Formats: sequence, C-alpha cells, structure tokens
Amino acid sequence: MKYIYDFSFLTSKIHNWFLAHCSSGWTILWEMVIVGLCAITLFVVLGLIFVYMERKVAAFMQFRLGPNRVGPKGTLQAVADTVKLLMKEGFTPQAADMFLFNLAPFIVLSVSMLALAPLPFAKGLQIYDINIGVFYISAVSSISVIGILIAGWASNNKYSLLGAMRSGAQIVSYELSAGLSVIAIVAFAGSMSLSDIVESQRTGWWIFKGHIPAVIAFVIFIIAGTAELNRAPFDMAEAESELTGGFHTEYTGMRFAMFFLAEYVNMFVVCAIGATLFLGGWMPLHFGNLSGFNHIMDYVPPFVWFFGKTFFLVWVIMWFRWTFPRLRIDQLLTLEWKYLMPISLVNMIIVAFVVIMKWHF
Amino acid sequence: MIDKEEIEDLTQAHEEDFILNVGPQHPSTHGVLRLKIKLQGETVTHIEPHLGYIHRSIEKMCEASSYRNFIYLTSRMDYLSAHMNNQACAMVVEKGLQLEIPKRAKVIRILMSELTRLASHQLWWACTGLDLGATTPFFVGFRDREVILDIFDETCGSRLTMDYNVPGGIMFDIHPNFQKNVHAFLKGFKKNLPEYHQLLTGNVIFQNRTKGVGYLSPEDTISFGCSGPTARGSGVSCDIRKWQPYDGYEDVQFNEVLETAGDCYARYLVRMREMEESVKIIEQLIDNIPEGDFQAKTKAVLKLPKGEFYSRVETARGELGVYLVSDGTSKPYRMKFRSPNFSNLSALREIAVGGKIGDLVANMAMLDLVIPDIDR
Amino acid sequence: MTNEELKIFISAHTPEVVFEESQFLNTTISFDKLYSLAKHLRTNPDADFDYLFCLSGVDWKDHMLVVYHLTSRKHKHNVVLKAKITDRVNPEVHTVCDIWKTAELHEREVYDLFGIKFTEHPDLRRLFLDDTWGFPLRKDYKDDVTIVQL
Amino acid sequence: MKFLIEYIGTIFKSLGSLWNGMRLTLYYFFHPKEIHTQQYPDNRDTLTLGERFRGEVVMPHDENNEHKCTGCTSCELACPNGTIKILYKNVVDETTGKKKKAIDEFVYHLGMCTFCNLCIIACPTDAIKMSHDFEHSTFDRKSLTKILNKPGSKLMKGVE
Repeated sequence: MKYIYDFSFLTSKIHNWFLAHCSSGWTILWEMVIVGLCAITLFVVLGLIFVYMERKVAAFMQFRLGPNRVGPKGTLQAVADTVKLLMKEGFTPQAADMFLFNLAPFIVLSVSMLALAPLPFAKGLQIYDINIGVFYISAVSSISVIGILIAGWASNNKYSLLGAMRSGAQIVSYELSAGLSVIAIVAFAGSMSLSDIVESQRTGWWIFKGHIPAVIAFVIFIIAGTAELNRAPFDMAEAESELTGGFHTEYTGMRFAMFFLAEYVNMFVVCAIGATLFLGGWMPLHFGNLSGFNHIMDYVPPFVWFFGKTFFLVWVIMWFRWTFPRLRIDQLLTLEWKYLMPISLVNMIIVAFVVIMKWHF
Repeated sequence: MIDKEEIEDLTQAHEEDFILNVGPQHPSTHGVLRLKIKLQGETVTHIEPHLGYIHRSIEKMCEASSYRNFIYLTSRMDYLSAHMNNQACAMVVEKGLQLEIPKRAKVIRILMSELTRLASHQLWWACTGLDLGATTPFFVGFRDREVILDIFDETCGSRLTMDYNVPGGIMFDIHPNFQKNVHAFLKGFKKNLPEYHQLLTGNVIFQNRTKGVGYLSPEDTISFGCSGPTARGSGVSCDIRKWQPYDGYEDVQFNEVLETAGDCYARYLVRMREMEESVKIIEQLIDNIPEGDFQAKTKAVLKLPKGEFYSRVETARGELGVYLVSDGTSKPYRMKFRSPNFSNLSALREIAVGGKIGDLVANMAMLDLVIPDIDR
Repeated sequence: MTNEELKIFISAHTPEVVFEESQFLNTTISFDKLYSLAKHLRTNPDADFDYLFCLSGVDWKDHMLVVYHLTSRKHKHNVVLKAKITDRVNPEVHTVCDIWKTAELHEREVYDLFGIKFTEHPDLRRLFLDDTWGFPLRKDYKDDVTIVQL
Repeated sequence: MKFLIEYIGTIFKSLGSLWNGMRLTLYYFFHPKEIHTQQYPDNRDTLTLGERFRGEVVMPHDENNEHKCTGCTSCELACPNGTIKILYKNVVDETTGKKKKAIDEFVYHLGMCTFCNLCIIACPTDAIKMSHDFEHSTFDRKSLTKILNKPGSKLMKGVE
C-alpha cells in the first residue's frame, strides 16, 4: 500500500537490487534503459488516450457520439488509427529535401520526450530531479519550433512554408509570456526545481495561496500554453481552412503520426507543468485547518491527483479548441505583444512585491 | 493543363513574388474554385480566379432538352438554393405560356423557397464557423438544417435537389404532416437561434476576424453586379422579392434587411437577420395555405411562342436571372443563367486584396460562394 | 422613364436602332455603335443605367447578338441592348468593362462560349475551357466525342 | 488613465464574450442525451423514410409475374437525361391471335438517374414507381444498368 503513496520505496528497491547485482556504472545504464522504456510507453499510451479523449470531448460538445464502433465504446479507435498510419506509405515528395524532411518529425518527437524528464509524476516518481527544472523545460520546449521550421522548409511546399513561418513567429512570441507567468510561481516558491515547487504547495496550491497575481499568471499560462501547442484557436501553423495542413501538409503515414503524437504529448507536458506549478502537482487538495477534510484527501494516491489535474487542464484546452474560431496571424501577435506580454510583466512586478512583503500564505 | 498565358504570367512574376494556388482542392473554397493569389508575406496582393473545374455546360444541355425537362438540370447549379433555381425556370416557362398558376401552388412555392433559404443560410453559418476555425458551429447549423431537410424529404421526396416545381405549379400536393412539421421546426429553430449568436456573433475573436474586413462600397457593389446579402451588407437594396415581386411575394409582410457597414460582419448580420425574416414569412403563410389546385393544366408537350423571356428570383445568394430565347419549337433556343455567385465572385478581388490570407478565407465565407453556380 | 420615353431618348442619341417590345424594351443596335450608346445610358443622369444584371450572347446562325440587360436603381426602368454582329468569323464588339465592372467576367464567359472578342478588354482569356476548345454555344459547334446524342 | 480603463474594459469584455460561447459547449458536454446523429448502419431496421422518398425506379410485379407497362415510352420521353430505354418485341395476343408490340426489356441506367420523379408522373398506367432503397453503391458500374421487367413477365390484363 505504501508503494502507491510514495514511489521512492519502489525506486530505491530497484536501485538497490541493481547495485547488488552489478557495478554502479551498469546500474545507471540499466536504469536509463528502464526509464526510457517507461517514457516511451507513457508516450504512446498518452497519445492514444488523448486522441480518444479529444474525439469524445469534441463529440459531446457537438452533440455527437464520437467513435463508438471499434472496441467497447470505441476505445480501440485510436489503436486502429495507429495501425492504419503504420501501414501507410511513408511518402517523400520528389522536390523535398530528403534528409531534413525525414529528420523533422524525429526532432519534434524527441523534444517533447525530453520535456518529460523533470516532471514529478507522483511522490518520489521523477525521472531527473534537476534543480533548474522550470528553466530546463522552457528551454527544451522551444526547440520544437526548429523541428516545425525544418518540416515546413524541407517539404518544399508553399503552404508548409507559410505554416512553418507562422509557427516560428508564434512560438517565439508566446514563449515570453509563458516564461513570465512561470516566473511568477518561481518567485512565490523561491525555487526552480519542480519537486521543490510541489513541496512548497503542501499547505495549499499556489493558485489559492498566491492571490490574484497567481490567478492572472495561471490564465496567461493557459493561453500562452495553448498558443505554444499550436492548438485552436491558435493553430496558425496548421490552419486547416487556410493552409490546408500547414507544416505537415506533405507528411504521410508514420511521420505524420509522429507530429500528431508530439502534439498530444506536448499538450500533456504543458498541462502537467500547469498542474505542477499552479495546482499543486501530486499534492492533494488541502485547506488550511480543515484537518478532517485534508485527511480524506490524503487517501487519494498522489499520481491520481497529478493525472487528474493534468487531464482537467487538457480538457480545458480541448474545450477551447472546440468552441473558438481561429485568430488571424496579426491578431495573434497583437494579443501577445499588446495584451499578454504587458499584463504578465506588470503581474510579475506585483508578484515580486507580494513576495517581498510576504503577503502570500 | 497549364495554359499559355499562365506560363507567361509566371515567368513575368518577380523573383520575390510568392504565388500560391488556393484550390481547386482546398478546404475553404467549398468546392473546386481555384484562386491564384500573389502574396507579400501574409498579405494578398493579387487574386485571379480560375474557373471551369466543374463546368458542365448546363446552358448547352438545356438547348437539347424540352421545357419540362430542363428545370431539373438547374437544381445542380446552386444546389443549396435548388428550389429557387427550379422556381425561376418554371416561372420563365409560365411567362412564355402566359400561364397563371393557382394560388395554392404560389403559397407552397414561397414556403419552400423560404425553407430553402433558411437551410442554405444555416449551412452557410455552419461553414463560416468552419472556415474561421471553429468546428462546433458546423454541427449546430446542421442540426437545425436536418429538420428542414426532413420536411423536404417528406413532401418533395428528396432532400437537397428537391425537383418540386413543374411548369404550372408544383409536382404534388404537400404532405399531410407538412404544416405540423413546419410548426415544430419553427418552434425549435426560434429556441436555437440565440445559440447561433452565443457561439459566434458575440465572440470577440469572430468579431475581430470580420469587422472592417473586406469593405465593399455601395458604388462598387452596383458596378460589380453584386446581389443578395453581399450587396445588402453594403446598404444596396436589391431584394428581388421587393423590387419585382413574383409568385405572390407582394402579399407577404417582410422587411428587406439592410446593413450599411459593407464589411464581412455586415454581410454576416444580413444573413442572420434574413433568417428571422424568413421565419416571419413562413409563419404568415403556414396556416393560410389556400385550398384548391396545386397545378395548372398544361399540355403534355410544351411549346413556347417565339420571343424572349426573362425571370428573376431571389435565391439565398442573390439574384438569379433566367434568360430564355425561344424560336417557337419545343426546346429552348438559348438559355442563359445569370447566376448570383458569378457576379459576386468578381467582387472578390476588390475586397480581398490587401488583406491577409485569413481575411481571404473570411471573405470567401461571407460571399457564400457555391462553385457549381459559378461554373454552371 | 417609360418605354416610350426611353425610345425617344435612345433614338436621340443613336438614330439607327430597332426597337421591339417584349418583357423589356429591346433595342437592337449595330455592334460598333454599342459602346457610345452604353456610355451615354450610364452617364446621362436622366437614364442612369447603373446596374448591368445580365450579359449574354445569342447565336442566330446568320448573325450573333450580345445582349445587355440594364436597369436603373434610381429611376427603376429597364432596357435591353442587343449588339448585332454579322461577322461570324471574327466577331468583335467593344468592351463595356470600364462602364460596369461586372462585365469583365461576363464578357470573358461570352468570349469563351461564343468566341466573340471584346476589344480593349483588360484580360480577355478563356474562362472555363482551354485554348484549343471550340466555341460550344455556337449553333454550328460539333463535338462527336463529348456530346452524346441520345 | 482613460486609455487604461478602456484597455482593461476590452479585456474583460473579450473574456466575457469568450465565456459566453464556452458556456454553450459546456452545456452540451454535460447533456449527452441531446445527441443528434443517427447510428446509420445499426438503425437500418428502424429507419423511416418518407413515403415519397425517391430511391430508385422499380417496376412492381404481381404474383403472376405481370406488370403494368405497356411500353408507351412516356417515361423515356419525359426523362431529362436518357436514363430509360425501352426495347420491344412482338408477341401474339392469346385471345385475338394478332401480333402485338410489347416490351422486351425496360432498361434503366441507375448511374445516370437524377431522381427527378418525372417518369413516374408521366406514366399513364402507374407501371413504375420509386422504391425506398437508397444503398446503391456497387463495385461494378455494369450492375447499375438494370432491367426492370422480370424475365418472362407479361402485361397485366386490363391494362392498355
């Protein structure tokens, strides 16, 4: 039972078992292999779950049923789609730059995989507890734009190029306000390590503890995060009705599936960060002195809390997507540079003030 | 096949010109319209429509078929206003025969026209949402349209190309359930219409996308021959139902919807309010369908006297004119369809040049182009 | 203006026209006189035909017609101009593009389907068909491949 | 200052309008009963089509394998696009012993049909009607050319 509440028992057990059987160098190697396999499995499972979830959420918002033929309630639809994509021909256009065209999906995919590293999934379950976790994630996640730019350029297609350029402008802009809103929480918690930030929310989540500035930062983070994910209403890079498919117009089969998967895993990463920073990560919902309530909440395992919060944020982002029309590219940049950016700067100053005056809980 | 001029055109293009083919297969051209656009970054600097991908030469086909038959070819022009197209053709034949159709047929024709208009505008609204990137409006629009199509299915026998008009009236009498179903539809639609506004009209993103985009001045509107909601959005009164009332529209109380802003948002509002007007018209008539024949007596083989006949109707997209030249035989000598989309398309260059690609898509959505109507 | 007044008005500008009344007032005119009359009808404030709502071609075997349906929004009167072209090999008529902008596409359509050239048209090209195609709406058009006689 | 108030006002107004739309999708998300789609191949048995629905042209035969088509070609003439073609044969009338024209094959090209209902209206003997079958897809185009009269069928007595 204790394994569910604290994974450090399990991880230390595995670690000790390896140490007992082989040298420390081999131990690290084997652990890396196990972690890698776990990450890839998580990746694929998340991709399948999110595709199914997106289709179901969209369907219910549009008074439809969504997939309901393959498997019970259509749960195997995503698997069937994956098999279909695997069997499809991986087509490379003749005029495309072969090497870069094939490289781009791998860059995008591996970048979103890298961002999984510092995420605390549950108590004691973290791949790499780096002390600059927040900084690492914002650094790594901006590499994915390079993959998209390469994809757009190497396709040798005008739609792809336009989509890639839009994506470049968009991600570079929205990195700013996303970073600034993250800094607000870093200032509150006084640490860049994600595990420390989670630990600092033992008494309450930052969105409750941090007064209005934290709420503003949260809203900005969600908006900027949606924009960084290239999802509607900010899906300028794909913009189906304008650019047919944007940067992945020319991609088929599994290479298209990689972009697709990367999009969903990116969504998971962004929402996981949002949940970790603002909603307490794997910390249960605690209210100040209500010890009875807090005690009941403690019975829910931490990883359930983490995934629950993440999936809630994912659902919110899906809710956006299936409600709003798309912005125009100049309005998109106007929104960032004239609204989100100044607000988050002002917000950051307020946060600094609050932290110095110790007004937060 | 690339024609000669196009090659010249492309070779004359500057090195830095970015020429993009929008269509013929493109999600927002609603069919097979091909636009060759020149881009400066994201800004559209030149638009050239290339037509003919779905040209079936309906005018030539009409010359080979009898006066009873050619009506049904025209359902395939503007398939969203199929009833009005058929009506225009039936009217031009009736004009030639100097046939007065029974009152009941007229009222049913109006009812069907207005239901078609509603269905068409609902589909337009649905697709507008889709063009601007919102997917849910598509299903909201189709939900209500489905009810109308079921009504058509019951009374006319088919859903989209209803083929309900014949020279001299309508093909058969309305279904006994017709009035009941229309009442049920009106009740549901009136309840649902605020949802349309809730989802799209008030949305700040939508307003930013459409307000001030694609301005068309009233002078240009007239000069380009625009009609329908496109022209009425610029404040140009051009409703044929008011100008030259046909088939009993003169007895119906309704307002011609006019907006003066001339941008995409104005065209949007015109169509939204037109839906309300159509509901009003249907409400006036649905309980007052006069008794009597639904079809005037006609000969088996129709022969029109020598001469020229012209009939105009207001379809969901604007003025449809049917110009018939008869040489006295049982087949038309020359048919010409003045289709609303063809003229509206010529205004596209005026309104979309200088905007972004996103504006081009919004403009095309608000012109509500149906490509088979342009190509015929 | 009523049809009678229109007749007087048009005759005053171009005497050699033939009138015929059907649904609208039909005015048949030689193709070389058309442009000046059209311009006159558009610019003269008494006529003010600002809306060209239909432009079509008709092939009457011995001659061809380009038919212009005009209406005035202000005065609410209609007139039909018919430019008569007797030369079937090289039919030509002056464009009215600069008078009504809508004519640009309509004239391209007529050129495409009838082969009537509109001189000084800014962009006269085939609209629907490709360059090697004949002119299908002419009555002497033959196409054994595409047209199936039933 | 006025600018600042306007600026903040725009933000709240925009957020309000966005929330307005989100409320609607939220409502439908939590009311999954209001499903409007049909589960088409599953509901084949319960599918109701209007009685005037135009599926395809069929020629009803009675239990004696007799139909009502006299072969007057009204439908063939009425068809806008040559969908119907009637082929004749000569038969000997049983009672009078005279030679008579009767239909050999009533050929119907489903692929060309636009379902305009003109042939049904034109038919003086109500020999053909529209069926409710709408699943026309086949793997071979040839199967779209149908012969409507059954082999060995005859003209019903009393129909001229």
